[in-house]
Amino acid sequence: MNKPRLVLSASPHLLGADSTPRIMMTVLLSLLPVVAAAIYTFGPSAFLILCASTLGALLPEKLVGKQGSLKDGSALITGVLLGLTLPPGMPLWMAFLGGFFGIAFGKLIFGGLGQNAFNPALLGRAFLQAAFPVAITTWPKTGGPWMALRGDNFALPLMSPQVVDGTTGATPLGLFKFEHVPTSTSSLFFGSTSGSVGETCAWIILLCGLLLAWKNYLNWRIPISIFATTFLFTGVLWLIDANHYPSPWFMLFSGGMMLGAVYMATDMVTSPTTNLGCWIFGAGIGLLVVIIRIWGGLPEGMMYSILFMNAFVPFLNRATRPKVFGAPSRAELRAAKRAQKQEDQT
Amino acid sequence: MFGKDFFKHGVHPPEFKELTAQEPTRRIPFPKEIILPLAQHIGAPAVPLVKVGDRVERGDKIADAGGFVSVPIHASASGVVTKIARAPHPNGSWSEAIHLEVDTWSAQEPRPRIISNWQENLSPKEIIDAIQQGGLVGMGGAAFPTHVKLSPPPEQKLDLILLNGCECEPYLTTDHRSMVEFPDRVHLGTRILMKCLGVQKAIVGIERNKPDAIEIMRATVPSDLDIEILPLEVKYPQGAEKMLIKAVTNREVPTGGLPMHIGVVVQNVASVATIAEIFETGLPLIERILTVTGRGVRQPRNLIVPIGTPLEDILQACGGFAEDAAEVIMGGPMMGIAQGNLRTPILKGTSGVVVLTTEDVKPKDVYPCIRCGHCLDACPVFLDPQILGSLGLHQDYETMMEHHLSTCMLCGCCSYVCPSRIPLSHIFGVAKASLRSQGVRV
Amino acid sequence: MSQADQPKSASAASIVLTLCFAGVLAGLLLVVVYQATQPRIQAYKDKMLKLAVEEVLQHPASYQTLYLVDGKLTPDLPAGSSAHDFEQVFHGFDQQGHSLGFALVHARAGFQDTVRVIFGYHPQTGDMLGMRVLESKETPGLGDKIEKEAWFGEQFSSCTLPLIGVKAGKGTGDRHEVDMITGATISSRAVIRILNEAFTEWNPLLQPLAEEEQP
Amino acid sequence: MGDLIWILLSTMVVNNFTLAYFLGLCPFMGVSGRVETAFRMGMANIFVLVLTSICSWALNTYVLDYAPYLRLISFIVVIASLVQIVEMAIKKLSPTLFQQLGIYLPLITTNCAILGLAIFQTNREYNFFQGLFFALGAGLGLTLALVLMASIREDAERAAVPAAARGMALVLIIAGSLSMAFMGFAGLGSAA
Amino acid sequence: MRETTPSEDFLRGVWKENPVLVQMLGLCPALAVTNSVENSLAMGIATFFVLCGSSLFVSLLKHFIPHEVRISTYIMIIATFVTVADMGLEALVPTVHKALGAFIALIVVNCMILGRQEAFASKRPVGRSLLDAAGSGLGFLLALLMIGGVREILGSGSFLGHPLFGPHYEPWVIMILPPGGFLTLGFWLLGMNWFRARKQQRRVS
Repeated sequence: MNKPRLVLSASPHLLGADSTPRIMMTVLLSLLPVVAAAIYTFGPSAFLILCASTLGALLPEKLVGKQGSLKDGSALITGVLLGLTLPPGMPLWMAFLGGFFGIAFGKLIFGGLGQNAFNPALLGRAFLQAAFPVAITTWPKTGGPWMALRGDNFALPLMSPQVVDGTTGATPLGLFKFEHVPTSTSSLFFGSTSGSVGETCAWIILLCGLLLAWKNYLNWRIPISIFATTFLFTGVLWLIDANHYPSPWFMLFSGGMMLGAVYMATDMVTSPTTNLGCWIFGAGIGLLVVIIRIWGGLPEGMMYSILFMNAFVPFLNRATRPKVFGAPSRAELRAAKRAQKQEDQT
Repeated sequence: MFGKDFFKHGVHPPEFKELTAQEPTRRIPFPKEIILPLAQHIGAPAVPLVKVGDRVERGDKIADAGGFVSVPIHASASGVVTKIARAPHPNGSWSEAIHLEVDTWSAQEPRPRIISNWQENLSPKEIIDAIQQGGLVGMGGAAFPTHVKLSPPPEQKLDLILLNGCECEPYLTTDHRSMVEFPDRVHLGTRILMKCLGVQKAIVGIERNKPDAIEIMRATVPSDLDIEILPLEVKYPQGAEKMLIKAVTNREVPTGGLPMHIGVVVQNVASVATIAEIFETGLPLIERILTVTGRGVRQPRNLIVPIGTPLEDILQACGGFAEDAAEVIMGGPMMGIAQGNLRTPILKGTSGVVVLTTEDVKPKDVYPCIRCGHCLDACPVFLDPQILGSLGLHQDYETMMEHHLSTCMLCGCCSYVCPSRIPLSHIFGVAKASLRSQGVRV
Repeated sequence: MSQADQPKSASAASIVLTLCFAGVLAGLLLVVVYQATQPRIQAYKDKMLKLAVEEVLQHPASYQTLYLVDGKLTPDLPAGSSAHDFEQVFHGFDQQGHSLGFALVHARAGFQDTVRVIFGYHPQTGDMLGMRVLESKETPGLGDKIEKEAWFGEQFSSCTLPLIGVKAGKGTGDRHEVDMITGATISSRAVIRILNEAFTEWNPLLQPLAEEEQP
Repeated sequence: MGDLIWILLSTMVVNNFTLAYFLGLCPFMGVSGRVETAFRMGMANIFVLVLTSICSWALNTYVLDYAPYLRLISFIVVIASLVQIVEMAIKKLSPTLFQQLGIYLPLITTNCAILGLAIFQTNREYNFFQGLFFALGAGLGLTLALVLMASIREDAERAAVPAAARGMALVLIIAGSLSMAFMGFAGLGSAA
Repeated sequence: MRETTPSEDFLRGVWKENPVLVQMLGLCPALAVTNSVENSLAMGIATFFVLCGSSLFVSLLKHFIPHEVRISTYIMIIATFVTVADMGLEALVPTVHKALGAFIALIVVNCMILGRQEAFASKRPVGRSLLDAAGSGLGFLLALLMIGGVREILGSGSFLGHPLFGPHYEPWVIMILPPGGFLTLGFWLLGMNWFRARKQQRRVS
């Protein structure tokens, strides 16, 4: 009998088909329609911003990341996601800086993929929000020729953008918060409003999210609990005073809610590992978004809510670990303790 | 009292059972040499009763139980003891074994040892002794001496015999064939168990992917016995004792406890069939049904092989290796152990031989953990393999114990689902071995 | 530290004595420094307040400090109390002794922390004379423009209370409108709200005093 | 009441003592290795902060009006003796609580959050209840920051942190990120 | 304890055992007031003054202070000097005093100062104690300037109030906000660790 060279590997000898690069690539592919919609809406500016933030994210990964860590595609996703959250008219150097900061200080400092505590794309954006509060809230007007730039993309590095008055618009959330002008849900849903590069077209993001959830590449509990909490909380407020508070549909489809709930909050590394944890995590984000949007100083709170809840993830993971099979339940433990105490007393 | 037909979590790997599910069992020619390791079961190894040069007949006891948690070993063929020396053991080590040179022209007729009229003549105690003397161990893979499971402490009340016909490991069809071909033996074995334990109720749990087995078993249930055939969800590791109990009765075996502590005795269907054989034919456990399968073997088959047959002869009987065969596994692909030596013998607890191809074993890149949580969703005992894995990589075994490492049964679900291909169950195995060497019970 | 280094245990009396001595010494030193610095500090504080009051009342010839005592504004403090126990209003007069208006200090939560504002206005017309942010911790480069950008403060001198905020350049020329700072809407609104709140709170008290001539 | 709640929330998240005012950094850096310890430290801090608030309010109202230059000395003396008394009282009343909190109490004396509270409370001329809510908010904020930091650090301990970032550098950058995350609450209560 | 030379006493605190960058002491003022070079300078000098003053007094009085109450006495001495510094700053440079706010008073709980008293001034002669205090104070000032420098240059585009990059510079506002403090110090530590590791590697190879 012929005897082949035998392999000796550890069990299990059968592995599932999913792999980390495959997950990353699928997420990236699912982002393509979102990117396409962004370019359709905002023209070349959107494309430039996405390129700049992606380059910014790839550079530190290439310089100091582990050998071959570019291959897993995670830095690429961070870059694209960051680009999608920025206003299209922002100077490119800022987008680049955001990507660089997000990866260098949000991810590599923790040891690279899988180790970071905060979503690197959002951390990059939070950095930009804190560093350049004006540039990141300067939104272009909708409409106009497709080829035109939507702002001063080509401002020199470290220099301020030259904003021409009259070309700036306002996001639906900003309009609501500061001028109390609501935007119709249909224009939010189909993306004809002003806003960040990739956040205006709700239905495309939702579809891509459904695809990812079906592939089990995102934990559907997170977006569902975010949506449910936001909807219920706003709904209650809206029923109390419909003139003062926005409608729950408006809340759900405006701003970065869709992009954040589908792509940011579900980042595997920075969301809880337990399902119960995911429910709480999502509910926390939903609550915070409503609180910040309605009572806070900023019109949009998605980014901060997710970052804030990111910080709770290690804690949630610990607190929501399921009861191990065969171990006594909490109630049983309590009963045992009580019995012990009684025994001690007698 | 009864739960659902499934437990929570677990995985569903591709089954590959179609390769052998319809293959009837067949005998193979006796090999030239039979190797019988003294430690074929959990517990103390057996003590040899023969010396080099002794002639033994098929079915003779050649080694006696080394204690209560131990069973004798019987010659699985007539022949001459050539040596008692170290031989490759399926667990990867070398261990003491009795080597038999098989008589070429022997009829291999066993000496009759029929236990007549056991129903009237034997007390439960005597039945259990007979089972021990028959060398019986769990044949599903764990090889736990059967009589130990049947000897609960006197104050423990048992109310259910649970027959494990799940066979959740992919590829394997051993139990499947036992049930299809020998349903009466399974029922007879159940009858014996019920008598000796004084339990009135038995349930046979069978995964739904074996409809023929379910049907045949149902059709053959003796009218005077309360045996229920329960179809179960197809899910790995449905056949793990604790999972099966949870699925059928919704009871949880407490950490560190045994099924008997919650009133249940679980037996593999093949073991039960062998119990019947002991009392029916008088033959001890000297042969077993074995699935030889995988795309790396030319003719996947279900065989009846003498215990101690080397792998080589078994593969020979199945047409040998295919062109691209690459890995030989004893047991199922999820928990089985890869073999490097083809002289390794089949043991009482070996439920199958799976030969994988180069394609199946292609090395895969390992990536950092991305905390996707899939392992938590897969772990049937609700551990946090993600934390355990990272602790294991830092060799922080003590903290691993705090995270219930001892509950882990190395089923491999976490490794199976891990998209980063982190060998989690291997890490846990190493941790357990290291802790055990320090005398920690895990 | 080795045992030999350890000073031998001191008696309770010496401990108390040392502490008392140190306390007295410290107290003495502090009193001296306090006496030396206090006049300058107080003078600076008064000067800053005076400057602010004069600015928001558009340089009155003189002004008078009124204290809110038991719901009434009086220029005299009750005996045995100090000035900072009461809320204060500054009443400005021109050279002829005619009332110009009142200056008020009011504070409220801003974007980061409390924003404290002083402003002057005429209680009958509601016309404002001036506004200045005394204290704020708003975002540098954005919210702090309410304090740092001159035009923001200056525009108030041509406004009439109560105010409404409008986007810069979108106003209709109404005297109730205030241009907000682009990107710092919250901080701008905080200022506007402070002024409106102070207006509703104080106007009933100030209205009757508006005709008063300089005593 | 709204005023009090604003003080509480503002001190807890908007102007978090640790992440925005840099007060109590010593325990934040030193005692944030384990969640359990961090939590207990936070609890001990809340307790002492509330007591300090009451004491400094009393001092300000009844004593220091006449000698403002003694403010700092009297605060620090009062805090030190307060901690001492609390320690003794707990030891006497509840030995188990003492076991849990005992070692953290002396550490609190040199914690600038306590003195900071007293000084801020004085500068802002808070009355008794405002001071109480201020202390409560400060303590809760401190505990929140501590526990979050500790849980993130526990995870980071097993991460492959690059050698140059190990230790305080990483802790500071996590703190910076946390501080950024807390910035989202700015303006809370100012818009409505 | 090994005998040290006077220059060692002085230099140790400046760099090798820098209170902020190495010993991580006095972080509260090092981060809270370093949003501009001017504030850093003022805080550094105030701390320097308090440290030298209290070291001088502690060293002078060390034989009269009973061991049991030494900490309370030190704190009292420190608090006195801080109050003096506080009032002095308010009288002389009121704008700086306003910018530093409560953090001047908080010098009292700067563990660095108490640490120097306990570790050095209470055991050594007056001159040495002063040298040690001056070294540590200088090190503290240096660290504050390093942090304040980065924060002002990036955060306002200026140094000591002088614009560096022209009128079109876009300031990184975050640097003068609280996160900027944490990030800047973290960045300095990161750089120093990296540099040290590289130096060590060179020495090995």
